[in-house]
Amino acid sequence: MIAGAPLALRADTKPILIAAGFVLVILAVGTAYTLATQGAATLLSPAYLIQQLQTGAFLGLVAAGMMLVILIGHIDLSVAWTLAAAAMTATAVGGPLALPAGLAVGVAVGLLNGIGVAYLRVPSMIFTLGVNAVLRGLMVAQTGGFAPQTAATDAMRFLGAERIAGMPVAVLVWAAVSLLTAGLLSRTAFGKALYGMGNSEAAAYLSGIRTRRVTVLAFVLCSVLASLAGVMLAGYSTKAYQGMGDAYVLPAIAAVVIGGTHILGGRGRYLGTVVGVILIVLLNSVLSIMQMPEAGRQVIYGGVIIAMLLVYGRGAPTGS
Amino acid sequence: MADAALSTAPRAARGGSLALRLRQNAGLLGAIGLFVLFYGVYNLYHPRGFSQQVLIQNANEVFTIALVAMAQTVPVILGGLDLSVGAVMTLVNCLASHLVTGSAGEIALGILACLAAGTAFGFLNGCVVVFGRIQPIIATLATGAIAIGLALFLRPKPGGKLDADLSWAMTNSLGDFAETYGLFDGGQAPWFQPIAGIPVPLVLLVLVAVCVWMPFRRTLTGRTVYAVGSAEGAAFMSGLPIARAKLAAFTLAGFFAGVGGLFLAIQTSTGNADIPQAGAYTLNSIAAVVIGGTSLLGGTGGAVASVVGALVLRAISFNFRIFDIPPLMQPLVEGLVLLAAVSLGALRALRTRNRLELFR
Amino acid sequence: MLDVMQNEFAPFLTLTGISKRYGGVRALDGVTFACGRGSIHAVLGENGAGKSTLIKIVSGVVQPDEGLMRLDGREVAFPNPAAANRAGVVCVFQELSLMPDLTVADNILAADPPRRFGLIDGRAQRRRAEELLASIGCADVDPRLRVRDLPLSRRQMVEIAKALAKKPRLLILDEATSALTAADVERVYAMLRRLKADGVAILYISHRMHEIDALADTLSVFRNGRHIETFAKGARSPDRIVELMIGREITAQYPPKPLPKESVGPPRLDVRDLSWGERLKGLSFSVGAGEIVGLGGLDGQGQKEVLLALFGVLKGVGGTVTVDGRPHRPGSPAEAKDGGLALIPEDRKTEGLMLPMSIADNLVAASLKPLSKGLVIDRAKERAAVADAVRRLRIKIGSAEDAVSTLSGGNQQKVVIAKWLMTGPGLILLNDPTRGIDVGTKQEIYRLLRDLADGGAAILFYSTDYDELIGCCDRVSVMYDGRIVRELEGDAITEQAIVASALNMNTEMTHHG
Amino acid sequence: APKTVSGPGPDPQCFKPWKADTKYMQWPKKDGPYRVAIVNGFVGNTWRIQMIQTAKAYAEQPGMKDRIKELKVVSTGTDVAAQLGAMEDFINQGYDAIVTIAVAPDGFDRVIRLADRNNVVVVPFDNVLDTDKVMQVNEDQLEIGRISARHILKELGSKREGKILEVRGLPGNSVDRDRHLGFREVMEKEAPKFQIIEIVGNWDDGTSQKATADALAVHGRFDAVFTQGGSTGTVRAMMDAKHPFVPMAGEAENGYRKLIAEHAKDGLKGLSYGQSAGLVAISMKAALSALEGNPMPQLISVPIPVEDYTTLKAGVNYWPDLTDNFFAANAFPACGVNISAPEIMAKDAKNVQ
Ligand SMILES: Nc1ncnc2c1ncn2[C@@H]1O[C@H](COP(=O)(O)OP(=O)(O)OP(=O)(O)O)[C@@H](O)[C@H]1O
Ligand SMILES: Nc1ncnc2c1ncn2[C@@H]1O[C@H](COP(=O)(O)OP(=O)(O)OP(=O)(O)O)[C@@H](O)[C@H]1O
Ligand SMILES: O[C@@H]1[C@@H](O)[C@H](O)OC[C@H]1O
Ligand SMILES: [Mg+2]
Ligand SMILES: [Mg+2]
Repeated sequence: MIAGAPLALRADTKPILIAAGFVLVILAVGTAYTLATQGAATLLSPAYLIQQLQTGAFLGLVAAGMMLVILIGHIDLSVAWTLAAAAMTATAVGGPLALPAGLAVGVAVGLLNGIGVAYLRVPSMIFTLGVNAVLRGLMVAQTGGFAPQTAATDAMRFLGAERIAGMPVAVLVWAAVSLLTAGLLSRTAFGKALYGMGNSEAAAYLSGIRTRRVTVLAFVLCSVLASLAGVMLAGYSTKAYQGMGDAYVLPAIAAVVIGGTHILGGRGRYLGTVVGVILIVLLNSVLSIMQMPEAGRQVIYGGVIIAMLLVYGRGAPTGS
Repeated sequence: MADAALSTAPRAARGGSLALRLRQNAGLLGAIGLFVLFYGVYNLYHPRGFSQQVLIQNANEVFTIALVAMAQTVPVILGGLDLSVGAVMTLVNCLASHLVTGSAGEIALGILACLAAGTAFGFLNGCVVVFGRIQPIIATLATGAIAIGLALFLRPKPGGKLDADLSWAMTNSLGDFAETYGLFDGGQAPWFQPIAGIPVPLVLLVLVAVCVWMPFRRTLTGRTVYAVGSAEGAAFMSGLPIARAKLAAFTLAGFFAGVGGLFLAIQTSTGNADIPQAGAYTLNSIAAVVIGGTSLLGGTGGAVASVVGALVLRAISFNFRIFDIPPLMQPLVEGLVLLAAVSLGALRALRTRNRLELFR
Repeated sequence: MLDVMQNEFAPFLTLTGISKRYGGVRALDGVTFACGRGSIHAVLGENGAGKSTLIKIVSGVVQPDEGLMRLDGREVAFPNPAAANRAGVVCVFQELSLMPDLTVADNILAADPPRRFGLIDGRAQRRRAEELLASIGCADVDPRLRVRDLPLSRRQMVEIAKALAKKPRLLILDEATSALTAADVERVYAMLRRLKADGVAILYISHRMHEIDALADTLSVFRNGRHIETFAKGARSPDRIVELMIGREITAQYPPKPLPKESVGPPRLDVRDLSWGERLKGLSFSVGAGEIVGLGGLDGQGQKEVLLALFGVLKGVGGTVTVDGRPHRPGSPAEAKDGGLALIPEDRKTEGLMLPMSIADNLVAASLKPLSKGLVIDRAKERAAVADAVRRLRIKIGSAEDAVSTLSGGNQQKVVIAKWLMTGPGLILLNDPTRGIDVGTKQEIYRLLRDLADGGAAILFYSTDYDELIGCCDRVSVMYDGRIVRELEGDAITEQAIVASALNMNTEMTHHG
Repeated sequence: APKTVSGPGPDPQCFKPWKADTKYMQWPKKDGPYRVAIVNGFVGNTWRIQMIQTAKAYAEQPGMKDRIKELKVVSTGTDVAAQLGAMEDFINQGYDAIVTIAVAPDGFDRVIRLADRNNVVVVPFDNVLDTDKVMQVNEDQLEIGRISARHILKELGSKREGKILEVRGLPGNSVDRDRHLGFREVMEKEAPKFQIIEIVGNWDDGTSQKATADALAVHGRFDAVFTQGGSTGTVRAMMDAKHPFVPMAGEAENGYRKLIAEHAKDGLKGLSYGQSAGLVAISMKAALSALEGNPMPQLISVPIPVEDYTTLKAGVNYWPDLTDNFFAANAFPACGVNISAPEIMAKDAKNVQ
């Protein structure tokens, strides 16, 4: 879709605006709460907001990759353990090779996923689930067998936890990845191929698009971004640990969809994913600030997603 | 109009009804093969293999995942995915831990209430999808969170106590069931003996499949579920009751998930709003559906096939109790076997000689 | 108003002042129209004239913005197709409405299968489906097969059987025969005439003038969403009808063929012993630069597979193929494209277009690489290419940013063709490219093909429409059962010859029943 | 089935009854060597891996090796049906004892009934069951909460007002519940004026760190912190937010102990309690003792290994050169369980920085 065209813009900008509106509502509710309980609008302080961006950066990276895969009508359920495996490998290797080793895990997993989905044509939902199980098995085996080092290196610390001029490096990385992703989607043949395949893989294939290569590349990018998030998260937490990716899969999918990307592929803008990530991070944070018990959190979390999709889902009948 | 050709005898091409059926159900056959392999090996090497005890134990551990897999199947045939099945199972599990106690009457009412709750939640899912026009996968991602939230309200921590007789009777053989409730001369009636050894959960599983799923499949609504999954636009143009089918599909999913949750409560006598467990059931249900040969794109497959898929999943892990695999290698081996099992479908892709046929 | 209604009965269906707009497009504009019982009423108009919109309104798929609809004298409004079916209005849609994963029988009796105790009676259903199929001379289709496994032409027959199952009082066929071969069309004619005799009202939409000629009692012409005129068959000359439809006169439907070349240069495409499983059994043929070679024969004799094999879609293809003297063994359409090939596929909806995407995106889908500078797409070049394509093929669009799905069928087809012309192909493979295209556009496409050929392209052209093979092609290879059974050239390309070879009869016995 | 008998049993140092009135159980004596199965729940954290490695190492030790014919370990995930199935399977296979970490505190009635019928000794530990029908091994989780509260109050001196952060474990779990209850019990009695802010850390570092960071951003300052698993993450979040070090109680992760050792002088007056993965060894030992026909306490209390900033000793109860994320407390010399954490978690020299 050529950005800047009035019609196309209107159709896929609406969800982004609505999501942004919800972000404001969440901030307002949270602020009302802190005003009432502490007499201060803590949520509006730059420190808090920057902290949220810092937390959001990891989810943002995962969601960016997930979006590429969702656009071609697939899904990657292996990001949880791709993230963890990359982090654990990076810390185990240590030294200057830590980062490349972590990212290499991403490349390897992405290739495996891509080959399974594009060449063997196993449904991505299930193939990546299997790969996730394998990665988990590998990490359990390696933790038990070799007792690897789990401390983050300085480079990982720098990317994950440090700041440049008050801005967390992780946020800067996220911003850079975002710019690249947005450009990739709107300005390159690869981006167009993603949208095309999401709408009709057969038509894209018969148009001479190398659909299998595109699929593999999308999965590789997704895994690499997940592994980048993994090594940075390990830097942020100073260490790698099992299960560090669990909290990123469903939220990443939710962020992508909340931002207006169609879950079955073919439609959506990258900006929406960024807004979706911010929304989810803020929502979680505000609920935890409000000391909402887990039960209430879950209900509200689900309720907000439904409410949002209801607001912009109406009027666009599914199917037909 | 046109009667001339009414009695044209079916031609030779028509023969081979069985062959046709086999061809159209290749995925299911593969799953059955896998199950026979894994379960056969397990029983062969088990010191008490092919015995009633082992069968009962297996039936118990298979029932809930089988039901959740059945639940997943219906929305999948519709062309959607229900990410809330595990959560609904959990919700009903927690509800049952409050309701299924007391006098026989109270227990019966409690069971009904649990089934109704699962069904109702499924219906709500359907409403969100149909009237809210939200893609099923994301709608149920959200309603699943709500279901877990409600489950946590009901059981902030695990607990409750279901009727002990019921637990015992439902998780053993028909003979034990009859003995517990004094039926058929306490299970001693001669005519009863041939079936007395069958595990109750197995009987239940068959009952649900035969009394609920199979008839549903042959209703117009059931067929519409398949039609929508195959081509929603065409189904609409054909004048099929689409909204009704979607509502029914999710409602049925809620019902099946509810049966699963109820059984889990009976089996464990308690309720537990365990979030990771709910997630694991949902993901396993999808794996079971795929292994059973149902396409995630919708339009084909069936709930019985998914039961076989669930059996395969379980039978894989049975073998870890028999063979000496280093404990920390087990997750890896399990992952690899799972990956291999789901990749079996790839054989079709590799055999396909017209690549256009892959795009579906 | 209802100027010429030569029916002794009061009209069965009347529309008064019906309008429908899609965004800025007026698909129908104050249409007033009627059709009577026991008659076949043809609806004519160029692509995008509003024919499909009209019948979608009549059959409850979309609702009119204004206007009144009466059926059998009573005012009606159909909220959905099911309601229309209940009132006896049944439609065979231009875009098929079959469920590919269901069996033929399930499809035919989808909406109202025979039931016992509320459950579908599979056996009764199969019997009923067999009867219906037999009634349109299609008894060779096994009702237990999945529709997915049938060729397009069989699917269209199933679709017709499905319409019959609903016991229509008003039957609408919207280009329902576009993929059928002559023999099937004959059977459908017979069926329609029987229905007509039974008093069924029939609306018939087709771009094939000879079908209209053979069938229709009354003709109505639409243009630009307006009802232009209704008249009895024979009241207007064919040329006049075409003029009414497209607003201009068509002099020659087909561009003149060049004289056969004296010295035959090396062929652009040379195929030796092409084979693929059971479907292609060793074909040899060649296409020279500047030549249009037709592939004829009954549908499903392997013509489609020839095109797919050449385009790199099929695995395990045997034989040798050379393009411009170089061996050609594409492993994918991408590689075929790199070799200068283009394929206009069979089904534009699933194979040709990415329907929800914009017209522009679809047009450039095969040319992304040449339109890029480095990794980045050159916007200006892209826009220019799109504008050029729209102009060149006269695609009727509002904005190039609209979804391609909003175009009429014919214009969608033009988008597919334009997409491939943009790649500047030297060898063009066409799979029934004028299916559903109006006479005016067809003429443009024929001329375009001839121009491309004159410019040095080689064209391999499969069509189910014999007229067009005869009118367009320099040579025609007729296929039967995976083989080429006859090559016709020059004046030898006649309908008789094609039909005879298609049925694999000796030319000597061309006089068939 | 076991009989209820009266104590005392063997080796009271090791098999210490929970309370004075804890009942004793006795199984019919069987001849060894025995087949022992360990049915773990999930394998999702280092603690569980450490536990499995300890079990394997322990079974190889002299005095154990000849008494155990076969040791089988399976992990069933968080799925209760699978765990029940595995236990029942081992009963059917004729195993003599099943040592288990239950995925839920209830729901094992049927398996217990079957085990009793077949004279199989079932020993839940760590995440134990809310029942007195089996022999169980654990540390006193309520007491862990109480010790933590007392430590914090002691370090706060006379301060009895302000805000305290409580980082909880996996919701709905009995270990989490009991530690919380013990903590609150003391706080309410001794210092009711403190406002306690509760967040969920899921027993893992990442989650604890994120939740703590959020709480710090909103609440600004805390006077003390009580954290369950994920302690290292909790402290890291405070350091990242430049929050001053305050008195604290947390678990026994090596990383946490390293931080205490390093920053105690800056105010990180930390206490570190150990839920030991070595519990598995005691449970195995108890199971064998029961099989040999000894009367055993129904609930065996294992002492809580507690250290604080004054008692930490490099190379003894924490290891500055080793990775952060193993649990430092592992051995129970009183029980003859002498497998130290570094021995099983960092046996490879390469892992020492
Ligand atoms: N869903 C839609 N959204 C927007 N415009 C539409 C839509 N459907 C049809 N149109 C427009 O309405 C007009 C009439 O289209 P219609 O499909 O009725 O033409 P038609 O006469 O059937 O043409 P053809 O012979 O090509 O099938 C066209 O300009 C078309 O672009
Ligand atoms: N989507 C697809 N589905 C099935 N087969 C495909 C698909 N795309 C490509 N192929 C086949 O895969 C093979 C290679 O295709 P393609 O060149 O597109 O990708 P590639 O092999 O990764 O690239 P290359 O080999 O040129 O580096 C060919 O046999 C092609 O026909
Ligand atoms: O007891 C807990 C144990 O079950 C878990 O695995 O790790 C943290 C411990 O506190
Ligand atoms: Mg039309
Ligand atoms: Mg290639």
